Amino acid sequence: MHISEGVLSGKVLGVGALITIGGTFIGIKNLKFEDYPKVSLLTSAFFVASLIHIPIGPTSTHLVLNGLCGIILGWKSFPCILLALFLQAILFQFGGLTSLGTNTANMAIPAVISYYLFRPFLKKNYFITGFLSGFFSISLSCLSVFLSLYFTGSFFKNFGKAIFFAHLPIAFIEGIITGFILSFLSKTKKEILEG
Amino acid sequence: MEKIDPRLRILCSFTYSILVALEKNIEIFKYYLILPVVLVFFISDFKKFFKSFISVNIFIFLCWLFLPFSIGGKVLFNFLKFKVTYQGIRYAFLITIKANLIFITNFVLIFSTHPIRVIHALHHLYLPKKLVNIFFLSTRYIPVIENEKNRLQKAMRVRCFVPKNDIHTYRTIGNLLGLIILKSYERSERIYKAMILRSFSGIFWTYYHFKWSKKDTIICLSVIIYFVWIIYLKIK
Amino acid sequence: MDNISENQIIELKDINVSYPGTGIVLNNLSLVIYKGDRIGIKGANGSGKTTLLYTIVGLIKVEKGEIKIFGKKMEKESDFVEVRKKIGFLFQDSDDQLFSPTVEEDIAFGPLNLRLSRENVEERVNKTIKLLGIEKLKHRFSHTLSYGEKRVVAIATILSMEPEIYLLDEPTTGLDEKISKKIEKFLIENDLTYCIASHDLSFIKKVCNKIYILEKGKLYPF
Amino acid sequence: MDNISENQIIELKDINVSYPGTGIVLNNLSLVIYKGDRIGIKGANGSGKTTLLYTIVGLIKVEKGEIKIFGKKMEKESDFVEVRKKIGFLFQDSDDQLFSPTVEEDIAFGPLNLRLSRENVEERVNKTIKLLGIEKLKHRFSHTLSYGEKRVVAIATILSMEPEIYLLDEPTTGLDEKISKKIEKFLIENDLTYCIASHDLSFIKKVCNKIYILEKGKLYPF
Ligand SMILES: Nc1ncnc2c1ncn2[C@@H]1O[C@H](COP(=O)(O)OP(=O)(O)OP(=O)(O)O)[C@@H](O)[C@H]1O
Ligand SMILES: Nc1ncnc2c1ncn2[C@@H]1O[C@H](COP(=O)(O)OP(=O)(O)OP(=O)(O)O)[C@@H](O)[C@H]1O
Ligand SMILES: [Mg+2]
Ligand SMILES: [Mg+2]
Repeated sequence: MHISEGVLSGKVLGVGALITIGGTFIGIKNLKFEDYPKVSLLTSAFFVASLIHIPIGPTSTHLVLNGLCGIILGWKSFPCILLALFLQAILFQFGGLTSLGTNTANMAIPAVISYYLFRPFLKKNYFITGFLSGFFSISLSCLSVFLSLYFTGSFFKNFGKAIFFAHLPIAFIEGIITGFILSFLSKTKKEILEG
Repeated sequence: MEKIDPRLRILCSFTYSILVALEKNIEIFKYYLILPVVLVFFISDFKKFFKSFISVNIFIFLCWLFLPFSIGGKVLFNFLKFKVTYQGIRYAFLITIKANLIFITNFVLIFSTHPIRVIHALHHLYLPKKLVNIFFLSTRYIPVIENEKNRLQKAMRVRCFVPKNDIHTYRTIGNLLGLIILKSYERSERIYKAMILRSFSGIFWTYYHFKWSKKDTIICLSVIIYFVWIIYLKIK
Repeated sequence: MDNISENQIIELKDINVSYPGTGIVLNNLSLVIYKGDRIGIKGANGSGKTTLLYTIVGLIKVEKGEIKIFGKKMEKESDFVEVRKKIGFLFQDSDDQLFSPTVEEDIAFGPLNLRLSRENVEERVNKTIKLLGIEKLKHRFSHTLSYGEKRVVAIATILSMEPEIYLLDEPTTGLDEKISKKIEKFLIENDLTYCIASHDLSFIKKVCNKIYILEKGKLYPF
Repeated sequence: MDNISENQIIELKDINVSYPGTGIVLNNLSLVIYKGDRIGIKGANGSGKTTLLYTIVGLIKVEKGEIKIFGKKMEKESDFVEVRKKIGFLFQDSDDQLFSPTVEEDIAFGPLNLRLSRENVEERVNKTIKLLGIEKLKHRFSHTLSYGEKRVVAIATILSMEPEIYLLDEPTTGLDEKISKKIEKFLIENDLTYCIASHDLSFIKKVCNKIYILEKGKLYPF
């Protein structure tokens, strides 16, 4: 899901960077000093969560959890995902620094959409809303990755499609786990989801 | 490398990366090669380098599986049903070079520095204060939460939990992640309390300060000359 | 009369505190701490010791009752902000208190926020480190310390602020005798005011001159 | 001879363990635990008690030396997976051990992983709760418990697995006497095998029949 350095065209990199800068700006605009620990620690938590291996079929995968991130943090997902990807780029070389803007946008846009789309339904059923938001966000991120590649060159079409379909099972697992996380949080500490 | 001011290293690496990322002309790359070739001599941790090298090139490798067949043009040979074109190979090659040049430069100039110091340098490069504060705190607590996660996973292991493809596993992992988020949230509340109890008022005071040396000025000038030269070649 | 209230550092009057779900934890509790008092509070697990200390520094809102610190009535958050500078609070969980990268920076955090000069801060840091004998830990990353090591460092972070009153939540939990003794000595030999919540009766008996038991939301003299 | 090795539950032979950055923590350490042994390990903060217990259950890799559990040589993770079913491990920090939403679910987690039947699990949960007298906590959310309450629940989570040997890291830290006494009684009155790491010498003396001191990476008889 992380697009490497050197792949995308200048146009796509530029648009991605602009979206990320704008989103991050909106994300931190209303941040007060008492929010720092909360946003920071949740960011750390999402980063750490993405390190956990989940068995899927004979292999294992990592979670992205951008749907959950969106539901909890809203627009603050932008700085959160930006930092997570920044660290992944400088610590593990997943993705890259020039593509940081595009990669962040690809994951944070679905997060913000998920905030507006699913948060209102949270109280109806935590598990199902969680499942939908997890499944939806990953799928949308894949679509977004596909578009980033497609706008770089239409010859990326087949590659983009392959990425998209390879991620469908992952989106499914992501949905299930997001569902369980939300039902855990709804039982133990609702204010994280509602505050 | 650690002796060079991190601000300079970040700016240099960043400018270089952008130039390379935007470059379309494969002829010019021999000039771009100069900086990474110099930097290769500064690699100290080769094990880490090769590990990183592989993770960078996984995506590139996937590109190679598709691109040579996807671009129309002069057909070099047929592979099964697919036509491998000169343009396709050339494009995949271009991507590979770009990715690796940028990687080597970043690896030596940025990745060798502790993330906290990188963020500290970005702070001096006028990254918004609020963003810096969040970056600073979360980088600080990632190891703590990671340790917490590791201990929780250890505790699960000693209580005989073995991950499988079943709903018990997914529920348990969901609980684990939920708990990690919950604990981070509650810890953030306690940290906030602990901070205000120690008179925190919104400013992170730092002990560590960068020193710009004469050496930095020399390096800075030569790097600028190098970039200007490349841009000149490009325009010509 | 005047003199008494001048020496009165903390006064709680008939306070009530409760948690949603758990119910009432402190029930019409009153407590006065004078300058020079060495107070120990014992109580079973879950009796509300931590809650009581939180209440004093305004981290938990009271439902009823009055809190006066340094003779001033505490009413809103900003009242507490002022007085917290003079209160050293040790958390039961050390990790919450260690948020800087290295031990040294953590010990410097409080004094820096008090806007002391650089030399002054450095002096305090070194003094504290020497007092507790943790020179070896000075440049370690906080998160790699052992449980007990974290505890000592957490204590160091508040000693370096040189507060007028110490509120210590289980200061010796998980510490070995050598360090416990050091802290004991520090508490006894200096002219301090403190309030300690702890299970460790023998420790409390050694360092405190007034001991209370917290039971059913009220304090009883021991 | 045969009999001895049958009764031998755990055997560590000349093991070395070190952390990057901290250096060597356990140095050529050997330890044998027989069935029925009640072992106490005392040691200063940072001496490596926790590390030693981690090593026994395979949570930390040894650099050198041999670990035998129930007569079987432990070589890879899967060997440990098997034997962990029979080992009850109490973590020093109870928070690490409580990862289900409610206390009840947490106590059930171990038995569920042992693939016991539902009724069996329920029975064990209730038995454990009764034994420790924590009926009141049964439906509470683990994370809202007080420090000491968490400790008791953490102990409950391993009692419910009915292991053959208990490895307890500071079991009484932060507990009041009432609960300490209950645990003491449980340990003394049942026919158990355990190894306790603790600072609390008086507690160790009461419940252990072999006491070791951990110092400079080695164990010495007390
Ligand atoms: N955030 C919370 N929400 C609900 N109940 C709480 C919360 N924090 C504490 N409690 C409950 O309030 C009571 C008092 O808790 P407190 O932590 O003050 O006890 P304590 O005397 O410090 O215990 P210990 O010796 O175990 O630390 C306990 O019954 C606890 O379960
Ligand atoms: N993850 C780690 N990385 C580096 N060093 C570590 C790590 N964990 C522990 N150590 C170090 O190893 C030594 C032994 O630690 P350990 O936790 O085993 O001590 P302990 O005897 O349990 O101490 P305590 O009584 O404080 O719990 C300590 O010096 C500690 O700082
Ligand atoms: Mg307490
Ligand atoms: Mg320990």
